[in-house]
Amino acid sequence: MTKGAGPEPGRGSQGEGASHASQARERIARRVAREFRSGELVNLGIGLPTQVAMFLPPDGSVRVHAENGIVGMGPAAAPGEEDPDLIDAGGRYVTVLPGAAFLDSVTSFALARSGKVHACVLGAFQVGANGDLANWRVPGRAAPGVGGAMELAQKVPRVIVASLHRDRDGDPKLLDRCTLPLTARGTVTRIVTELAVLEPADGAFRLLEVAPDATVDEVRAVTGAPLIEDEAGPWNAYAVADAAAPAPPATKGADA
Amino acid sequence: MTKGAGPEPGRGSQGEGASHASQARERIARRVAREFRSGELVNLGIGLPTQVAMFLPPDGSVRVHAENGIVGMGPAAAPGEEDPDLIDAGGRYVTVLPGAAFLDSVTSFALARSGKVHACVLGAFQVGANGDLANWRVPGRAAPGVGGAMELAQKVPRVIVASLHRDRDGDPKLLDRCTLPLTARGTVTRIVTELAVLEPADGAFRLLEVAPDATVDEVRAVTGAPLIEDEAGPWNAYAVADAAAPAPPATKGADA
Amino acid sequence: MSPGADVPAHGASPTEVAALAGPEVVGPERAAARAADLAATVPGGASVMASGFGEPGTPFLLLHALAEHGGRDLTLIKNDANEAGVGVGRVLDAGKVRRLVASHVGLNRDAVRAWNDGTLEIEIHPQGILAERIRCAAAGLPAFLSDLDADLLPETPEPRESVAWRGRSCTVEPALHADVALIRAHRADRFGNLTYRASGRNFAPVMALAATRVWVEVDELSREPIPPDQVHTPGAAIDAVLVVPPDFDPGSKAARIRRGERP
Amino acid sequence: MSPGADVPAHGASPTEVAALAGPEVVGPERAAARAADLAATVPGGASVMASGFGEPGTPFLLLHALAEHGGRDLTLIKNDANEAGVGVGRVLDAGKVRRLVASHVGLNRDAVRAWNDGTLEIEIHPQGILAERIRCAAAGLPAFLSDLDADLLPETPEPRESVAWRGRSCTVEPALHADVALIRAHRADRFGNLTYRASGRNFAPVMALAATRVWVEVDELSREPIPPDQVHTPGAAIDAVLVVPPDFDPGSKAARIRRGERP
Repeated sequence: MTKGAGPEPGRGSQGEGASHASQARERIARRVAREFRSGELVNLGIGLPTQVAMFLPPDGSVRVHAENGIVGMGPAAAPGEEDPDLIDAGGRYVTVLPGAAFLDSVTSFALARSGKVHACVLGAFQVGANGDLANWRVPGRAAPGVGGAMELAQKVPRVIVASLHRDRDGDPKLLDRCTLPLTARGTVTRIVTELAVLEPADGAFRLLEVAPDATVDEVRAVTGAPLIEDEAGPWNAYAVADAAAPAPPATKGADA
Repeated sequence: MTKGAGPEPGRGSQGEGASHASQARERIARRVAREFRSGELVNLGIGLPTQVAMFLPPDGSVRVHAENGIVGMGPAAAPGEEDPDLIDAGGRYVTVLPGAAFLDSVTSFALARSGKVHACVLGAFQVGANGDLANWRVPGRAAPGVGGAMELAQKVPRVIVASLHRDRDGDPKLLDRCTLPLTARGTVTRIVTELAVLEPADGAFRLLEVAPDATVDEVRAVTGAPLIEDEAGPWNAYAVADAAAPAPPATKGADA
Repeated sequence: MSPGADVPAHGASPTEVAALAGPEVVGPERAAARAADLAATVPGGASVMASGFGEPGTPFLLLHALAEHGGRDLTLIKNDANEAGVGVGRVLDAGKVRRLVASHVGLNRDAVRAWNDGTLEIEIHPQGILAERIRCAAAGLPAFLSDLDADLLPETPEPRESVAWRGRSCTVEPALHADVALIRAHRADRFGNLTYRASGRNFAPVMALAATRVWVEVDELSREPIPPDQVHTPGAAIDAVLVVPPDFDPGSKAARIRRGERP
Repeated sequence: MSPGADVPAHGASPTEVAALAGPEVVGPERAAARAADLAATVPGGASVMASGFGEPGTPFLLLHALAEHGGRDLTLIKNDANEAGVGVGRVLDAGKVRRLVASHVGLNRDAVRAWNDGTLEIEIHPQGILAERIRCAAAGLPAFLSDLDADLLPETPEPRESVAWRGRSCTVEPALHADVALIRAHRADRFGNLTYRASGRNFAPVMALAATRVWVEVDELSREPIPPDQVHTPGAAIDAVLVVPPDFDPGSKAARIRRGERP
């Protein structure tokens, strides 16, 4: 799994590496889902972060915010059950859970900017050991726009990066400093990859957890900045939620 | 009627002058009610301007905006029919007409500031021949605050002053320049008193209409700035609405 | 599914979910006691905003609890001062307010007198500017520019700031945030979703997003979740819901109307 | 009266009042023709804003009429560019847009290509800033201050303005007004009052107050007035209501879903 690094979030996977990448993503999504307490409101970005919804507590106690105006978003709509007026920020047809509310765009971003959205989960091209995040633009490639990423990455109290550890070329995504255009400076609070859970710590990454089939050496080898290792524990050691989340609330809706 | 000028708007009237003042006010309210076209949205201030609502077309075609969050306000609630959640900006218990909408305060003032409220009717302590309005504070007296008057007087496209021609001391309210603290500069578009309809015209008041029982000389005598008289016509000559408005839609509600 | 229908909720039962994801919900029998407990957590020097324009939308239960149990030297933010002795008036009478931020206090003779006597500091803003400043905090923005005539604005204890922008002079109106917001709504569900009624809406939707802690008192608690298209304020913003006891009488005109008396 | 009840309307019959006070209302049989007539009044060089986030809330009937009958060199303001060939995509294909103001256009390959080719000018703003700039116009305010990191913002054709305020650098984000707003709502009544449905609400409520002329297309026309507490956008802001014909097919995924096909 640490060899052929999967594609970037949201690009889909191909060929031989697909099942590895798919397992890697599921591990990341499951682990990120344990970053939240009951009653918290969490924004999930497009791509891999979207998969986190499948592993949130089935009791709906962690509320999902979609920037296009939903509080209390549920799983994806089952085929044939799509509501043409109800999508998430990535354009997927979704459902809502009991107690949901629909908002206009300004109110949705008001929640995101004023601290009422407690955490967001975003993909990354690169993360700096200073907490910088680059996830919206690669010079020389068609840049489709920034969407809501800057507000979320800059203003939400906890910014959790959910990403494969390396990019499609096998290069580290976790670096001393990002080289791509930034989305936010110094705001990343946690990084979950298929190999490790880490946090930016002033020029290094503090290693918090190492995945069951990985070693500290492996993590160090694919990380582009120094590691602080003395607080590292096993997988889920720093999880906030007490228990791993079981299956999604309704499998018929979870076609992702 | 031109002798003992009535009290200022909203103060109530007393003693011998009461019926004169009351008639004067009704005349003003009836005339102001003819300033509006079907489909227009009109804010009515506290005091005398509130009475205008009684003389608007009974078909509800002129919509009344209340700054505390009502579009489509109706007449005052009949005694015993008050809804404790439904007041106008002056604290009167009111009703709503078909097609009404309730708004929060920011949306209510958004309508007022963005031109969606077509006209407002305000009382005045003084009006300047340059279009200035003073209606919120008298130095040396307890100033209760400005409420929504500044937004309305400064931002609504048509600012109509509904006021007795002179103050309680018999002094002119229409002056070269206001001497009291201003609510707005240069925004008054029309003035309706019990004697005349006028508009500020660059240092003078253009006389548009003279009341049936008044003369141009009388108006000139109680106006503190030059009059431009060459376009003066009879009462209602410049009214926008075609016909005088009949009685209010439901007399049981009109207890004002 | 049909686009005309209400959007149905997916999965678990509303009651189970609300118990885990929603705010504290307190029924009418315990509401007064809980309001007292909450008010006792408001420290001296705190800033408190309260919804309402006149009586409609005023959280009388919470304000009266604040008058009795809250800290002193409060900065109290409300459109008006209610009338003497009720709502904001009660908190003023208790001597707990250092500064009242409002647009108009003319209906409360005690407030006007205290202001003139110099025993109460009152900061007056045009009503729409006051509302927008609170909304600015709700939106997580630092400030907005206003083109109301700077020379005419009411004087404030701290001088207003001006900037020249595109050839005109604008005031910089900063976001107005509070430590606690006291809100009145008509109905809540167990998720804290709120609807307001008639002219009782006024300042509540913006205040509900503009404070660190947000407590709401309601006429009714809905057993079923409020349909998501009809929610006025999302429950994600709300920390506690108190159902006002039907016999609570703050001395308001509304209470007299409800008893069938003249307001 | 009981404070729990809906607020009853006073006086005349709704239909009589609406005919006099409400906007133009056009039924489904005449909606397409009227959309064409309205679009033909949009002159070259005009600014037009359209609601919608992706498909939900997109006024396809009005946008397709604009593509066919509107003027050229438009400034088109919409969160995204829809997908190739539909909605905003149709207007782009017709060569009528000089500049598209959006937050993200990645789902429309034609828009991305035209942007890279230099045949289309695209101005990108963070989504919440775009929404707030439109709201700022809706609120009749000149500008607001944003504390998003100025060094990181997407480059814009006109450079952004910055001010130092209270020790931090803020950008000045000006109100974004348009000559015409094209809005999609779920339901209208004859007064032009609107409700939106699900994630179709998005930019419509602010756009409805931010343009000189405002036209709305709806799924349904309600015979009865929408209850005043449930109105999302007051009819006072609306100039024309068009009821979308049930068989109108803009080539959207929504139309496919409504036909029982896969989106």
